[in-house]
Amino acid sequence: MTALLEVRNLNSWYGESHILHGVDMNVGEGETVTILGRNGVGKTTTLRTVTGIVRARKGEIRFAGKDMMQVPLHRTAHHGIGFVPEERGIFSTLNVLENLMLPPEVAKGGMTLDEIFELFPNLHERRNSPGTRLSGGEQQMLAIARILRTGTRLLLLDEPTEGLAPVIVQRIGEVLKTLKQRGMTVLLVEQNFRFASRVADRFYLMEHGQMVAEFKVGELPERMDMLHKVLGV
Amino acid sequence: DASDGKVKIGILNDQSGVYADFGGKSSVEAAKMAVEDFGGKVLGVPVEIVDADHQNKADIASNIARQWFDTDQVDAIMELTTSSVALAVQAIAKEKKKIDIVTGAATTELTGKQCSPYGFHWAYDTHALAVGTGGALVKQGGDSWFFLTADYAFGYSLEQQTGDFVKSAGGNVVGSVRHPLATTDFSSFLLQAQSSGAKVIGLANAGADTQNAIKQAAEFGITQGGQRLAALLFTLAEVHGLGLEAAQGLTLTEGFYWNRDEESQKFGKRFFERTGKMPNMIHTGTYSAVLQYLKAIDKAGTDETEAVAKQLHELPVDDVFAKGGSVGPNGRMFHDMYLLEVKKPGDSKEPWDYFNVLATIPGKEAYIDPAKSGCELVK
Amino acid sequence: MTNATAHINEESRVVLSARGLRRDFGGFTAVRDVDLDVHHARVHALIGPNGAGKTTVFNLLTKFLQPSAGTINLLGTDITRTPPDKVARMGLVRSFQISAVFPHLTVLDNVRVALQRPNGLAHQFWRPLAALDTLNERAEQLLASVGLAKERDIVAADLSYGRKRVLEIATTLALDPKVLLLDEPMAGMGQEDVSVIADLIREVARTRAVLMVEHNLSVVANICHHVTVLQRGEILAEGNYETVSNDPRVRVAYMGTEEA
Amino acid sequence: MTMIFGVPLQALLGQLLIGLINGSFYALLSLGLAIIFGLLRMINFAHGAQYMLGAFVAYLLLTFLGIGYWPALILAPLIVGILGAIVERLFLRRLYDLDPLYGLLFTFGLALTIEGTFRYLYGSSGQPYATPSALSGGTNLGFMFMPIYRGWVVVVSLVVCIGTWLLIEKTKLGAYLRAATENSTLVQAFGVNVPVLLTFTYGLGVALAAFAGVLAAPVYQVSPLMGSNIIIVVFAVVVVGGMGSIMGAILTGYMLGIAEGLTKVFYPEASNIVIFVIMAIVLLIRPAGLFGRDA
Amino acid sequence: MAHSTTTTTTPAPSAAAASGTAAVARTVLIAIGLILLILAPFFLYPVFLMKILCFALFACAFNLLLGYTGLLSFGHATFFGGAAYFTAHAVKEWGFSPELGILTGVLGAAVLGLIMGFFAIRRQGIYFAMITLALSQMFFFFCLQAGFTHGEDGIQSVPRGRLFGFIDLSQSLNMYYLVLAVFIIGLLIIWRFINSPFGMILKSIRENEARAVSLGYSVARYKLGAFVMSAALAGLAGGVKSLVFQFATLTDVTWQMSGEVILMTLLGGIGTLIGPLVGAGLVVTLGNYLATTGFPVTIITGIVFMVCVLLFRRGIVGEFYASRIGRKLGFEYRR
Ligand SMILES: Nc1ncnc2c1ncn2[C@@H]1O[C@H](COP(=O)(O)OP(=O)(O)OP(=O)(O)O)[C@@H](O)[C@H]1O
Ligand SMILES: Nc1ncnc2c1ncn2[C@@H]1O[C@H](COP(=O)(O)OP(=O)(O)OP(=O)(O)O)[C@@H](O)[C@H]1O
Ligand SMILES: [Mg+2]
Ligand SMILES: [Mg+2]
Repeated sequence: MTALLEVRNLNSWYGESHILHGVDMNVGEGETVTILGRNGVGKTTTLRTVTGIVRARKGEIRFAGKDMMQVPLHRTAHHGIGFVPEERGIFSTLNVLENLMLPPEVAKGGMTLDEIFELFPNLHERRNSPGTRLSGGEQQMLAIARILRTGTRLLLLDEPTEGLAPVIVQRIGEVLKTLKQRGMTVLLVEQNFRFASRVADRFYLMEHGQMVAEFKVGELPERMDMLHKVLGV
Repeated sequence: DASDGKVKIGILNDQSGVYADFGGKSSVEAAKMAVEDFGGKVLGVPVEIVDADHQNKADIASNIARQWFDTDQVDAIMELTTSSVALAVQAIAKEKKKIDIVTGAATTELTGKQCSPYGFHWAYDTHALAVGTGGALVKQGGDSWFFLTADYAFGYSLEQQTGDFVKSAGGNVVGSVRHPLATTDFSSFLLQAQSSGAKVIGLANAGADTQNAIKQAAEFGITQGGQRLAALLFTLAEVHGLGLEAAQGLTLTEGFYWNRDEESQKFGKRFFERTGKMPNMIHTGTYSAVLQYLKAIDKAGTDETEAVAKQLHELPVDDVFAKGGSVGPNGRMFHDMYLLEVKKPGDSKEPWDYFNVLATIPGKEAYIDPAKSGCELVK
Repeated sequence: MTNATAHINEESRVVLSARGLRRDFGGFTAVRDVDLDVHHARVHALIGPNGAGKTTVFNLLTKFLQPSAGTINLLGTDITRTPPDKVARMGLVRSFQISAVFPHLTVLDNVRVALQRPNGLAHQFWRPLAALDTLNERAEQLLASVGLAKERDIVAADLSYGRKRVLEIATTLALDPKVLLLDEPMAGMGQEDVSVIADLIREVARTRAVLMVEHNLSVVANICHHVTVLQRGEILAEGNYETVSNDPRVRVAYMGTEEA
Repeated sequence: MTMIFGVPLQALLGQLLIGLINGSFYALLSLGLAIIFGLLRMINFAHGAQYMLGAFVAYLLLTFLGIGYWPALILAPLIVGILGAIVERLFLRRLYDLDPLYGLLFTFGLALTIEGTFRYLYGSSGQPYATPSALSGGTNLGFMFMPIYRGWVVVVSLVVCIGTWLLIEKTKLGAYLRAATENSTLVQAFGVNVPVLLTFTYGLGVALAAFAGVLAAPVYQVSPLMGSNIIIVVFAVVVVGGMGSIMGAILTGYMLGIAEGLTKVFYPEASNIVIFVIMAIVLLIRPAGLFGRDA
Repeated sequence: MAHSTTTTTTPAPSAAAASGTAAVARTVLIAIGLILLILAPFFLYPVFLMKILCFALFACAFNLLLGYTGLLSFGHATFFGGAAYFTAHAVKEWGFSPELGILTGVLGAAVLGLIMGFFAIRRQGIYFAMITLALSQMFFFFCLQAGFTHGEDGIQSVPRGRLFGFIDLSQSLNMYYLVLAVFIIGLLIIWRFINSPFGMILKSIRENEARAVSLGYSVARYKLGAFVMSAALAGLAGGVKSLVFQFATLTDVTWQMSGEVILMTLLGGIGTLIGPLVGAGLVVTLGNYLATTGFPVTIITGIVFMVCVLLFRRGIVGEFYASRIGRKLGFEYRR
């Protein structure tokens, strides 16, 4: 499998605090990869650095072979990286439809509105209400759907299940499986281990701003001890 | 002889604020012209002009005044735009026994309750403006008045004094409306003035307020409708800013007009060459004040305050600004004032040719009789 | 679950109750006809799908929002029209869905600020700061009880997320509240902190009433004596965890097919 | 004649109309202020100075290049807007991450500098600017003499206000603007060049102020100080209207203009504080303002 | 887990010893400052110095609000200029003694503070700034129209009188030491105020208002308290100023004056105790200096404002505190 995203020795800072201390990681085309880790180890920061929201000062980010280190934030999307933040970022002054239509299309092959509404019937039903009037789960669906329309190649999802009702978590799991069948590449950050283990192909375990372990879904049983120690699951 | 080897005159006025055009830097030029015309020296010592921008703040002005008197050997301070500044500095000058000659401020208090034996008021005051515009205009047929008055003490006193002269000259005041300071839109008030049917609309306000009122009066066709506008405190500088198109037909009172006779024209041209504008009564008043001060020193043979003040009170004033002027015991300088009307754009023959002189008001009529001024120096 | 039942029998005094609670936002009704009874010495969970109105109910109970209709009664007093700070002084204290500490104060100062008012040291602008040292003993006790003693001089901003939540609970306890409202205390928390906080809540609830919003069903199952399920602003079901979790309507609306 | 509170109905109608004209300026200015605040989270204290700049640029175009009112109506806002955009690019953008108070203080300094400079160069008594000949004169409406230029001001300001509202509420650009207000990083991550958008917005807000300035030039004296007092009134308008709604800013502008106009009839002495009084009352009843969302 | 990501400054082992010498150094600095202030009138112009001290106290009062509660008032001229009017009127028209006159000014300013605060503290941030600005503009119009202020003339020739009946204040030096004493007392009051239990609550409100409410503090009252305190101290400065200059004029109630005090604070260092003194000294000196150069003050003021905001937001004293020497002396700048 060719690596769609390659990250080497990535270092990031927030002001004066050094957060990422040399992150190494690959995500192959069509793969679903999950980063696990305790609070504050830098998972979100990793995604934000890949997107370009946080500027890395050292290291290498290659996407589809291209060097992304110097690409300004508003250009990364055009290369095919779509980011869904932890707090979802639904715009309250825009209605559902406007929210959906907001990100510019960056490549052909994005989903059409019809396809999106087929995948998320709730959104169709509420297409005219203001974005933040949706329930938390619907907002999460909207956040994912919004990116799918742009034809993005890599989807970065930050804790899509946080604070969601169990029933919604299940829905989102199903959606991720559907996307996978369509060949979408996903990099996921998740605290909810149960959920992650159902959707991911491969895992990274993060500690202190570095990846400390990597394993495939098949190796999970033998890794449980370590995970228990680090994550308490 | 001069105490410290030179005579120093301070011009303290607003050089960057709302009154900067009124006097400002150009007044400093006028003062310098006076020194040159006097010959640059008095009693054999050089005369020096210093100046400062008081930014319309009385505390800055009084700081500078004290410093000038105490450490910089300044002998007299002149111009002093804005009443609060003039009153504050006059109080300091009085305390320090130094001379001040006010040309920039309008308040009659300077030669009234707050008069000083060393303080003089030169170019104009609210009373003279009221007599000039109010009294004289009635004689020109403007016998019914409506006032647009700025809603504070200055406006009230202008309105009241003017109204009194209108009445004493046989006219009547049909109404008035008080507008807040810094009103931008005068149309409501102008409509009221228009419907009052008064022959004259008196603008008892100043600065930007007067300008906006005049400009909008033109827009509402007030003067075309046969009503006359009279601005109570307005000078050549503001007319220039407004443009003849908007200002035509306006009546006002000044103590000086450059295009009045040959002498004034000559002065005006010289002043224009140095400053790029024609002088108004403040500029010329400051010129006159400096000149008179030097004459007084010359006559007294010393720059010692008491002696100079005595001469200033006694010497007649005769220069381009004032013909046959005299100074009262309260420090008020009596000189003629002129009732002026702004020309139509077509009638103006050259740049800055703005006024027709409607009438001349003799100094004795224009200013308060010292005996009635409330000044305790008058016995 | 066994000791939970025991508690209920021992003491079932209602300390906080709401009747017919309603809140409209413009044309939208976020909460309607909610009746709620919170009992002394019990942990009461408020669960429900996202947007069901849980946080809104909290805001209404603590008077951060004014109800459009309904009444609220705290310890026998009607507080429907009482301002929020007064409500807090009466003994109803809340935590926030997003962590709420005073970030640039030290851990100790965070707790001392909470202690100032109950100890009458809140408005003395003429006394030196040293006057507050009398609170140190109590503050340190509180910190020790939640396991923050070692961090007492650290600035709160430097604490990790989980420790911040712990500090927040310590601050809340400093007021010695009669009723404690916790909004998703475990949200976004790593597994290892979850159990610490769960134990702490259980401990705290021995002597006071706790009402909490939580999506983590295993926590709800473990420490809550009573569960109210909210949906679309209305109460869908009520009872102990077992009853509620077996209710088919709750499963459809909230839990899905998963087991806790 | 019908009388209302001792004032003839006709006079009242006249005053209402006049109030509407004042309101036009308030609306244009508070609209610009609201747009800038909405997106940049910054109170543009230089708004008054930029309004003055609009009038002055029109005057300068006329005196030095002979460019008249009509082209100036487009050119002056464009020039001032571009100047604004440059200021945003060079300076304001460094302040976005800070407390919004710093933006306020910076633009306060900017206002002082602009006004000071013009006062230094052009004096304080201002410059003349004549009404364009096509719009001079007036018509008698029966109840009042209506200068044609004033009617034009009302009409054109309404058109511009509504146009701006449509631009922001109904277009894709507007959607970007609104979204960027809420979360600019995210919009940027979606591939929108938000920095350019911010520059554009500031330029637009400033251009609106300058547009109001050009409109004002024939009515008010073109003076370096013309914007320094109006800005405070416009602040009060904004507090009354409440931030967060473009339409709110526009409507409040017109409403308060009319309220002020009526005060001039019934109690002229209070006409300059009536807006502040209304502000105080609104604050008591609705702290978020008439159209503001709850903070 | 935080240790890898956030850099917590752990105190060095010798911190106690170092802070000991730093405390000595700071005491020495304060002593030198005091001696300079006591000796200053023998070298510099007393009225000029008094003006600086009055403005410095005014700026300190303003800073109490901005620096310690985070509220930017754009209407503080109301209290400063208002108190100047009250004091001047009380002393001149009612024949009050100077100390009673100043007290009148302070009380008047406090009442004005109560009224303005009542409306303004309902909103925060820039709204607060705009509301205070608008209300102070209202007060300006009041002063302009009210009879006792004498409009543009101002209240002139205010007698300085005798302090406590026997110290003749018309002597410059006597007046100077009164102003100095008032300034130091004002500073001590502020220092006590911010380092008190009340100040602690203020600090916590600034950090997290909602949390303070949930702990049972009526935030509005604390803010109002701080606002009134700040107004009263600004009034103290204004009252004294009217005695120093012997007049009270409209200038001190204009919104430009509110802007000036912000500039002083910003320039000196927001949230530092003596920053405002430095800022006031600079601004007053600059105003006086520029007056004779013919260069417009507003342009310079505006540029200083912009430069401060862009380049050194901590202000002069703040930058010093944050510098290496400042830190060595045990100062700390946090905002
Ligand atoms: N904007 C910021 N400024 C400064 N420090 C930050 C900022 N955002 C996060 N941090 C710090 O960076 C570290 C890593 O944060 P990050 O959000 O990447 O963690 P995470 O692994 O996503 O944690 P969580 O599971 O809680 O979301 C944390 O210590 C956090 O306190
Ligand atoms: N200030 C407000 N204005 C308008 N609508 C609001 C407001 N606050 C909340 N709502 C709406 O009320 C509903 C209930 O919101 P609430 O925050 O109480 O939900 P919740 O049950 O706490 O959800 P979650 O589990 O996601 O936190 C939501 O639809 C929300 O959009
Ligand atoms: Mg995260
Ligand atoms: Mg919630």
